[in-house]
Parts: sequence; structure tokens; C-alpha cells
Amino acid sequence: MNTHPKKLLVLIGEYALEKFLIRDAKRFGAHGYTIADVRGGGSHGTREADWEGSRSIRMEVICDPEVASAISEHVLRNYCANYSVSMYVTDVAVLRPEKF
Amino acid sequence: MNTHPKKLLVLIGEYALEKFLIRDAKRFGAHGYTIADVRGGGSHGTREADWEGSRSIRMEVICDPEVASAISEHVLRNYCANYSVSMYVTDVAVLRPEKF
Amino acid sequence: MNTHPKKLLVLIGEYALEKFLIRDAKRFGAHGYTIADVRGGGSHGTREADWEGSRSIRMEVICDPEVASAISEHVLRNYCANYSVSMYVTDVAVLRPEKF
Amino acid sequence: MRLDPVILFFLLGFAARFWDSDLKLPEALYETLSIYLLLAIGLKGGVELAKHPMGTVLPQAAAAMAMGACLPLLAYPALRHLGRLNGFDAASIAGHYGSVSVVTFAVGVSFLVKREVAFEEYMPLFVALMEVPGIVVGILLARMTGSAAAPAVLARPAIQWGALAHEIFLGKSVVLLGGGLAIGWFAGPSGLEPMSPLFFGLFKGVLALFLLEMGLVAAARIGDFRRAGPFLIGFGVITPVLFGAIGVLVGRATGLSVGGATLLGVLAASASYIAAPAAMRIAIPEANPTLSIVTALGVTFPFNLTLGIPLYHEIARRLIFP
Amino acid sequence: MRLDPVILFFLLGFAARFWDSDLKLPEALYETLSIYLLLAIGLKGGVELAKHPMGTVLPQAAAAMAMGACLPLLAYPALRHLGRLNGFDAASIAGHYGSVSVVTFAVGVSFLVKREVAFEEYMPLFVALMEVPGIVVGILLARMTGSAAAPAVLARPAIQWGALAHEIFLGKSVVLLGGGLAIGWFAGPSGLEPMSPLFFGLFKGVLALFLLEMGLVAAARIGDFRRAGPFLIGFGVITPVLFGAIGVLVGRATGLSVGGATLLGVLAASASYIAAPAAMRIAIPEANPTLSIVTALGVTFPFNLTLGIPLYHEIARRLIFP
Amino acid sequence: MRLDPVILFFLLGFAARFWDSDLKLPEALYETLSIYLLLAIGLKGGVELAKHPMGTVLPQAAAAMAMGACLPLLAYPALRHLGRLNGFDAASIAGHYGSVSVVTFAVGVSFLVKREVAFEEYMPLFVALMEVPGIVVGILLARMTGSAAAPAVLARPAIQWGALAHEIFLGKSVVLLGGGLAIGWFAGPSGLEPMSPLFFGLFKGVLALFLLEMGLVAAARIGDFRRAGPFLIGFGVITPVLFGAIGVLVGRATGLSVGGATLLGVLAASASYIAAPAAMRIAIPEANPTLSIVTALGVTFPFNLTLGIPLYHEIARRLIFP
Ligand SMILES: Nc1ncnc2c1ncn2[C@@H]1O[C@H](COP(=O)(O)O)[C@@H](O)[C@H]1O
Ligand SMILES: Nc1ncnc2c1ncn2[C@@H]1O[C@H](COP(=O)(O)O)[C@@H](O)[C@H]1O
Ligand SMILES: Nc1ncnc2c1ncn2[C@@H]1O[C@H](COP(=O)(O)O)[C@@H](O)[C@H]1O
Ligand code: NA
Ligand code: NA
Ligand code: NA
Repeated sequence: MNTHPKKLLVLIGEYALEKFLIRDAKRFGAHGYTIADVRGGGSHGTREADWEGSRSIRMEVICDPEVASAISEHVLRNYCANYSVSMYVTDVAVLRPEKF
Repeated sequence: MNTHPKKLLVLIGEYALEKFLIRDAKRFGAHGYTIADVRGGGSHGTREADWEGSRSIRMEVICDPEVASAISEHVLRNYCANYSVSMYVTDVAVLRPEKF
Repeated sequence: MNTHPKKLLVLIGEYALEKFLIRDAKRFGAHGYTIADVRGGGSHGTREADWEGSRSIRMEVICDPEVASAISEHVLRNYCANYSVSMYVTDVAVLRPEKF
Repeated sequence: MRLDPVILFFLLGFAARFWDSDLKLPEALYETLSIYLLLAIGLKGGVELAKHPMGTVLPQAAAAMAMGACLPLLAYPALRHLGRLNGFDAASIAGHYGSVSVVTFAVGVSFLVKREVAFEEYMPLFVALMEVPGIVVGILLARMTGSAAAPAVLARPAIQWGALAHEIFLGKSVVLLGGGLAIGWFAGPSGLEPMSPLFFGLFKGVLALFLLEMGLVAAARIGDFRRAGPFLIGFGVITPVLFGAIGVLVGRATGLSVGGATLLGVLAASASYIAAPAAMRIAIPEANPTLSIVTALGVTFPFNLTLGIPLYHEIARRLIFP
Repeated sequence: MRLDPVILFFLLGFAARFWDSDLKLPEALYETLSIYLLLAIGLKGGVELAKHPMGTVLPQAAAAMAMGACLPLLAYPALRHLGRLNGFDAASIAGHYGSVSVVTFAVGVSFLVKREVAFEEYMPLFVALMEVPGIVVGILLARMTGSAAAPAVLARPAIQWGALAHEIFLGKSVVLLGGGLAIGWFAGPSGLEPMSPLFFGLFKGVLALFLLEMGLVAAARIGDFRRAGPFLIGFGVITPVLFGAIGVLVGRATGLSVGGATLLGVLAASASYIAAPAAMRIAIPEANPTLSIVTALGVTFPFNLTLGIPLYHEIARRLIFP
Repeated sequence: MRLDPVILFFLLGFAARFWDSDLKLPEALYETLSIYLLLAIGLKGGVELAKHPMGTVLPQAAAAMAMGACLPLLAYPALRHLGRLNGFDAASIAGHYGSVSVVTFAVGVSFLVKREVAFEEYMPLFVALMEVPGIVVGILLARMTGSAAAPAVLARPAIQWGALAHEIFLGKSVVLLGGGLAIGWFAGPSGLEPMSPLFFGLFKGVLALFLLEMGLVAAARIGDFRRAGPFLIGFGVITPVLFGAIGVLVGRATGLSVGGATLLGVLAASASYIAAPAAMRIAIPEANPTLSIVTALGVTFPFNLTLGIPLYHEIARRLIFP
């Protein structure tokens, strides 16, 4: 199997941010994204998705390291002060590097 | 903690493929799988899960490296030409290697 | 991008365990968690989430390695004998290490 | 004898899944339907309860609860000694059969209504009251005998009764049935009148949809029949007949009408698959949930829907007006 | 002419999405509404079917099925040669137009009811019967001509007819329509009476909600119009007019009333967007699903709702009582 | 005084969650119920609106909108100076109280209907009109005073009015209320008649289910009371009383009946928890959403349901027919 290293950036945050995160990810060069509805808890309390104000999403972006850096720094600078957001990056291998 | 290295294969694709992907994963030796409903976007456009034709799934398979290769090459060969599918592989550590 | 290594612990199991897993994760030092509803299959058979008894969850915890060990060993000791549970750990990089 | 059409929905679901159709009801719909049914049955019972003197109802209620608590004590030895199940599995299954199935009850009511058989309208009260005792006795059986018999991995500490009571009494089905009863009782028929198109008018249709879903769920468990084995399949047919007869007798003894005794028989004969599985999974984790679900949902539930309910009615008719 | 209010819901959904509102219906609601509509239409048809002699219905049913199988054969050459589409895309789109849209049918019924035009009440039977043949013919077209024409990556083995038949006949829409028909036929009007508040009373309101959702979905596909190109947009308007006229003629030839012929025209003119897309995605993976969806849902569906249905009715009136 | 039964559902939800029951409504159900309520209220209002001369309605509507815009200007200084909140939090909370709660309005209507008090049937128009102005004024307050006062991390550029207007006017609640109004107005009573079993017949029952859910949600926020502190709890009780009285007075001044003035009082007294939280989260991200939600949903909403509505009605009765 001929694989190629990429980064997987995962963003977990309020549903209200969804459209902004999609827009930003594209702007900084991501070719795609995947979003799941989640619930969770952290420093901003419990978000149970029982009500529209407490819905959360988990967004995955497979991309190059520079893109991951650019998106995550943008998110850190612009959203983390005022919104519940968690982020992490991990290494993944993909088969079709041109796709991501 | 006594952990053992395994591969995590993640497949993101159209809901229509779900039953085929499950069948194929088992056939190539996976002992289990986990599926979540997701939405997303990529080279085939936006899939918002607003309607049955635009539902997407994210499937995780923890397995040995050979199994991950076999599944992902099979998917690449059989589905990627005609369906929206993304794949990646990453390293994970498990506690009970015999389970996966 | 100035990142810091952490562990990502993923627990996949029966919905009935959700509240216990949250409680345990906090007790062993996790600062947060994220949960998604999933379906899947493994050694305990197929769990299709078609009915409340067959609902499954996927829980993610970003934490220090010791916390990941503590949680996963606790889960292994207390739940794995009687419940459907899968676990794995992987390396992730975070931007704000104090958060997790 | 024509089948009640709601049962045709069960058969449709069962057939669809059996032949591997891709028909699926979204999980949120399943949950919504079950919340609706529990609440609507509670409301109905509460409204009727307000009309009856407590002096008549209380002794009947006490008898129903006592019966629910005793039934597992009959089932347990059979499961343990005839079926050679381990203590945990036997106790868990016994608890499921001590508790009741809300949907079987609703189909029983529909059966009587179609045949224009009168019954005590406050019967839903008994559904709420009989949910819990059987489960509690099942758990007690597991704690007393199970721990010695099965290869428990954990040194199990003393029973945490507080947590357990919480788990059972605040489970969704008890809250919705009980809450519905209280609201119905408090608001009375006129208070609920504006809500009756939703909670009463749609009831039968929602029941049909729920049975469609239960057919899908039951058929998905066909593969587990092998694991259950012939003993449990037999148990799933014989137990409801015996328990149904006991229920009718208790109904007669406490002065219920033919219709009421039929429904008490239905409750006794039915096995829980909403409240009990959830409670047992936490309280007796060592028990294999597949066994109780296959037996309760795969065998006893369809048996009751098709043959059981008419049978208990027949028993009630012959017993009470012989 | 006043628009049927259900169409206003479609327009509301379309406008909301067009102007980028954040209004979204949960996916579970979409699925629930579509399950409800299929089942309710089937039940309605089954109840009515029981009232009519099979001798009248069977020839009409056979004609409707035959028509459904022939329509793709008309569409395919146009798509292939005028539209210069590859064989897979042409076959897939042809199959969508051979099959039918359940919701367009329901709006057609509502149109006739509002104008107090009578029609054969068992028409839902034809919905169920016409779902499948067009799809099968579309798939056959793809297998026969497509494989040579398109750059298939895979050496495609012989057609697996068993798997394909399973996919189509056990798809959710056939199961729900067919199952509803069977239950309605078996239970009869009196048997379904207790469920009628849910399945019949709420029908029009649920249809309105579903159209709201379809408006949202259709508007979300506006961006794909460019990819479809002017040919397909024209195809999406002209085909329903031709097929609608054919349907009316077939209806007249088989002795349907003006209302019945109108509805057969509506069925012929409508393109499937529940059963066909799901089946085609599996059976003709090489076809681009965007093309068929934009044409069927983005062009033909709104055309039929607004202009098509009144037009087919006009044709039927002039043809049958000239 | 007997509580309206819909409020019992709120109490049931509250109690269930307070005692840590595992009762949960699926999120898709919550969304479905809220979409239904918004649409049904809009449709109802639109149907009634068509019956009234615009000359009467327009001045009342203008007064209601103006009132909605002014109320935050009263609330803001109190929050800022008495409550010592920072500018963002004060502006956000003020905006929530300028806007309205659709569900509180529906309970108010149910209160009047039960007591057979007549009211202007086009009142739902005011719900739609009063949703937005308070929110806009809240945002303006934040932009004008907040930026200086709070530790904004970002150098905030000029307000993007286009994006903001889009966010607010195309939010789901405005679209559904406004769309419902338009459809109801256009289709008229006869046009909506076939949909009335869904949109009007089930209304009260759906409201009850939604209140059950709101009880669960409100009780889940009990832990946040500490964070809100005594000032906000007091604010959550006193503000609705003052605003309710203002609303009744404005209603009287513009010639509304006792019932209409009561409902305008209810609207003024209520705080938004559907439209406002969503808009504020985007427009004033610096504001802590917990504070506004605890106050609006945890304090003011239950207060209005139980004590507020009867109080505003009493004020209206004494004021208008003293
Ligand atoms: N340590 C963690 N592990 C996994 N998910 C987390 C963690 N901390 C926070 N989250 C997720 O991120 C969301 C926002 O986090 P916070 O801003 O800390 O409240 C939470 O609601 C969780 O879903
Ligand atoms: N770069 C990416 N990161 C994360 N998910 C992706 C990415 N590209 C595609 N996907 C997911 O894979 C699906 C199919 O991708 P595509 O075939 O590129 O349209 C999309 O709908 C997304 O859910
Ligand atoms: N190899 C695997 N890869 C991914 N998920 C798995 C795997 N094995 C099990 N799971 C998940 O873990 C759950 C419990 O597993 P088990 O206890 O093996 O039945 C399953 O229902 C799956 O959701
Ligand atoms: Na029982
Ligand atoms: Na057609
Ligand atoms: Na207000």
C-alpha cells in the first residue's frame, strides 16, 4: 500500500460556528471536511445537545501540515476566546495525496 | 499499560455504500467496525444529509496493517471511481490485541 | 505552530455505560469528553441502534498519558467482562496543553 | 378470526426485515413513539382514575403489584433448574417476565375495544404499578443467588440500593407513565380535552407505527434464536400462558370485570422490553442481554399479540361467567 | 388560479434556502415524513382496492405497468443522441422518468379533491405498481448499451439479477407502499378506522411539511444547474408534458374517468426521487447522480406541482369529454 | 386556581430532570416540535389577519414593534449599573428581553381560551414582528458601549450590517413565523382547512410535549444559577412584571381588547430563547450565553407560565374595564 502522510485536524465546538469553520477551512486551503453531531463537556460546562443552544459538532479536516496550522491558528485567534472549541492534530496516511 | 500497535482505518463515504463496506471489511478480516452518520464536503460537492441521497457515513475499523491495506485497496479499486469516498489510516494502540 | 503532545483515548461501547464512563473519566483526571452516537459490530454481535438496547456511543477524551492509562485500565477491569466495549489510544498534538 | 390491523403492521415490519429490506425507522422516531405511548397511556389512566373511588382501586392495585413481585419467583427456579441457566441470566429473565410490556397492554385494549368488551378504564394504573416490582425482585434474586453461582470478575460490594432505586424509579418509562397518570388525574377529562387529538386521537395509529418498528427489531434478532436454544423458546411460550391464567385469576379474585381480568392476564403474561432491559443492564451486568431480549421480544411478544390475548380473554370469559 | 396551499410550503422552503436561511429540518423528520406518506398512500389505496372488482382493475394496472416500462425507452434515445449524454447517465435518467414521484401524485390528488373532480380511489395501487418497471428498464439499458460506451474501470461481470431484484423490490418505498396496500386491503375501511386520524386526518398537513423540506432540498441543488446544462433543463420540462399526455391517453384507453386519467398522466409525467436514486446509485454507479436529481427534483418536480398538474387535467378534460 | 395542564408538563419535565431521571427527548424531536409551533402560530395568525382591515392592524403592529425596540433600552442600564454586568452581557440580556418567547405566547393564548376571554385573533402577527427589533437594539447596544468596556481580544472591525441582517431575518424562527403568516394570509381559512387537523388540531398537545422538553432543559440549567447570581434572578422576576405592565398599557393605548392587551403584556414580559440566543451567539460572541439563558429560561419563563400570565391578565382587566 503506497501511502502518503497528511495531517488530520479535528475541531470540536459549538454548532453556531459550523458555517464559519467550513468557510475558514476552505479559505485556508482544505479540500474537504466531515462533520458529526456530538455532545460533550469541558471547561465551559456540559453541552448535552438537548436544546439548540447546546448542540456541538466535531469537524475533521484531512490536509497538509501548513493548512492545518493555518486553520488552527486562525480558530485559536478568532474563536477560542469566546466560544467552546477544542482542537487537536494527528498524523494520518492517505492513499490519494492529490485529493486532500 | 501494556498496549499493542494496530491500525485504524477510517472510511468516509455515501450512505449507499454502508452495507457493502461492512461486508467487505469482514471479508478482508476485520473483527468489527463502528459507523457514525456525518455530513461533509469534498471534490464531489457538499453532502448535507438533508435528504436520503446526500447522507454520508464515517466508518472506523481497528485492525492489523495487512487488513487495513486489503480493505483500502479494495475500496480504492471498486468504489472510488464512482462514489464519494475518503480514506485514511492512522496508528493506534489497543489493550487487547486479540480482539481486533 | 507550537503544539504539545497528548493522548486521545477513544472508547466505543453500549449507551447504557455513558453516564458511568463520563463519571469515571472525570474521576481519573480528564478535563473534558466528546460523545457521538454510533452503530457497529464486533464480538458481541451487531448493534444497529434500531432500538434503545442496541444504541452505542463513541467517546473521545484528550488527556495526559497517565490519565488515558488510568481510565482505560479502569474500564478494562470493570466493564469489559460484561459489556461491549472497544478502546484505543492514539497520539495527538494540541495547541493549548493546559486545557486538556 | 380476523387479526387486529395493528398486528399486521408488526408482521409487515417482521417480513420486511426478515427478507432483508432496507426499511429502517430513524432512531429518533422510535424514541418519540415510545415516549408518546407511555405518556398517552399514563394520561388516559389518570383521567379515568379520577372517576373511581380509591376504595375499589387500592386493593386491586395492591394485588397487581404483589402478583408482579411474585411472578419472577415462579420463573426463576424453572430457568435455573430446568433451563440450566446461570443465576444471573435466570434472575434477569425472571425480572423481565415479572415486569410488563406497555405495547402488549395497548394491543390488548384494542382487542377488547374492537369486541366491545368493557373493562375498568383505570387499568393503565396497573401498567405503571407493575413495571417495577418484578424488576426489583429479579435484581434481588441475582444478588442473593447469582453471586455464588457465576464467575463474577468483580468482588461485588454491598448492593447500592439508593442508586438502584434511582435507576428504576426514575427510568424513562416509570417517569412517563407515572407523570402521565398524575397529570391526567390532576387535570381531569376537561383539562386534557384540548390535547386529546394528539394524545388520544392518534393513539391507535402511533401504536401501529410502533409495532411496525417492533417487527423490524424482532426480526433482526432471529439470528440470536440459536443462542437462546429450544428451552428458552419453549419458556417464551409456556410462561405467558401460565402467567396469563394467574393474572386472570387474580383479576377475578379482586373483583375485576371480564375485560379487566383479561387485561390483568395480559399484563402478567407480558414481558418488559423497555424498562427491564435498561435496568437489568446496569443492575445485573453479568446477565447476557441477548437471552432476555430474544425470549421477551422474539417469542413472547409475538405470541401474546396473536394467540395470547384472545386466549386470556377466553379464560376470563369462562372463569368469570362460566 | 389560486395555488394549492401545499405548494406554498414548497415555495417557502425554496425561498428560505435560496436566500440562505439557516432553516433545516432534522434528517429524522425527513425520513419520518417520507415513511408516513408512503404508508398512508398505500393504506388508502388498499382500502379502496377492496371495494372494486379485480376484473376492472387488473387490465388498467397492467397497462400502467407496461407504460412505466416503455417510457424510459422513449427518454433514452433523446438523452443519448440529442443530449449527447453517455450511456450510463442516459439510462439512469430514463429510469428516473419511467418511475414515479409519490409526492407529485399526492399533490395531484389534492388538486382534484379541491376541484371536486372524482377519480378512481384505487389509483395509489398504480403508484406502487409503476415504481419499479421504469427503474428495471433503466438498469437494463445501462447494462446493454452503457458498458460499451463509457470508460468503465471495472470489468463488469454478468448482471446479478437476484441481488438487483432484492435491491429494488425490498427498497423502503416499495415495501411501504406495497405493505400499506396489503394492510389496507386486508383490514378494510372499518379495520383502519381507529387509525384514520393519524394516517388520513393528518395527511395533507404532513404533505405540506414534506413539501417544505423538498423546497429546501431543491433550492440547495440550484448550484448544480450549471453542471446539468440547458439540455437537461429543457428535458425536465418537455418530458413531463409528453409523458403526461401519454399517461392521459393510456388512462382514457383503459377506461379511467377524467380524474383517473389525470392522475395517470401525473404519474407518467413525474420522475422518481425516492426509489430510483437509491436503486440507481447501486445498480448504475457510473451514472452521475447529480444530473438525475437536478433534472427530476430541480426542474420536473416544481414544474409538475405548478403548471404540469393543471395541464394534464386540462388534457384529460378535453380528451375524454371533448 | 387550577394550573393549565400544559404547565403540568413543564413541571413533569423539570421534576424528572431535577431528580436526575434518564428521560430525554431526542434532539430531532425538540427541533420538530419547535418548527411545528412556529409554523402553526404563523399560519393561525395569517388566517386571522386576512379577516381584519389593515387600517386597524397597522398602527397596533407599529406600536408593538416600537415597544420591542424600546424595552432593551430600559433593561440595559439596569443590568449595567445595578447588576454591574459588562457591556456585552448587559446588551445581550437586554436583547433577549426585548424579543419574545413564542411558547409563552402560546400558553397565554391557552390561558385566555380556557377562561373564554376574547382577543384579537391576529395577535400571532405581533409575535413575528416583535421577534427582531429587540434583538437588533441589543446588538446595537453591544456595539456602541460594549466595545469600550470589555476586554475584547479582537480589534473589532466595523459592523457588517448585511451579514447581521441576514443572520436575524433569515433565522429559522423568523422564516417560519413569517412564512406561516404569509401562507395563512394567502391561503385563507378554506385553503388551510385540509391541513387543520395537523396544524391546529394537534397544537395544544404539541405545546404540552414542548413544555415537557423545556422543563427538562430548564432544570438542567439549575447548576448555572450560582453563576448567574442573585441580581439576575431578581431581574428575571421583576423585569417581566414591569414589561408586562408596559405591554398591557401599550395594548390599551392602541385599542386592543382585554384579551389582546393581556397577550401584548405577555409578549413584552417574555424573553426569547429560540431566536435571540442564536443571533446573539454570532453577533455578540463576547457575551456569556449562560447568563441570558439561565435568566430567560430558568427564571422568567417559569415565572410567566405560572404567575405572570394571570397577573398581566388581571392588570389588563383592571386597566381597561376598571
Ligand atoms: N479533554 C477533552 N477531550 C475530549 N473532548 C473535549 C475535551 N475538552 C473539551 N472537549 C470538547 O470540546 C467542547 C468544548 O470544550 P470547552 O471549551 O473546554 O468547554 C466540549 O463540549 C467537548 O465536546
Ligand atoms: N479533506 C477532507 N477532510 C475531511 N473529510 C473529507 C475531505 N475530503 C472529503 N472528505 C469527506 O469525504 C466525502 C467524500 O469526499 P469527495 O469524494 O471528495 O466528495 C465528503 O463528503 C467528506 O465528508
Ligand atoms: N475492530 C473494530 N473496529 C472498530 N470498531 C469496533 C471493532 N470491534 C468492535 N468495535 C466497536 O465496539 C463495539 C463493541 O465491540 P464488541 O464488544 O467486540 O462487540 C462494537 O459494537 C463496535 O461499535
Ligand atoms: Na409480566
Ligand atoms: Na414517470
Ligand atoms: Na419581551
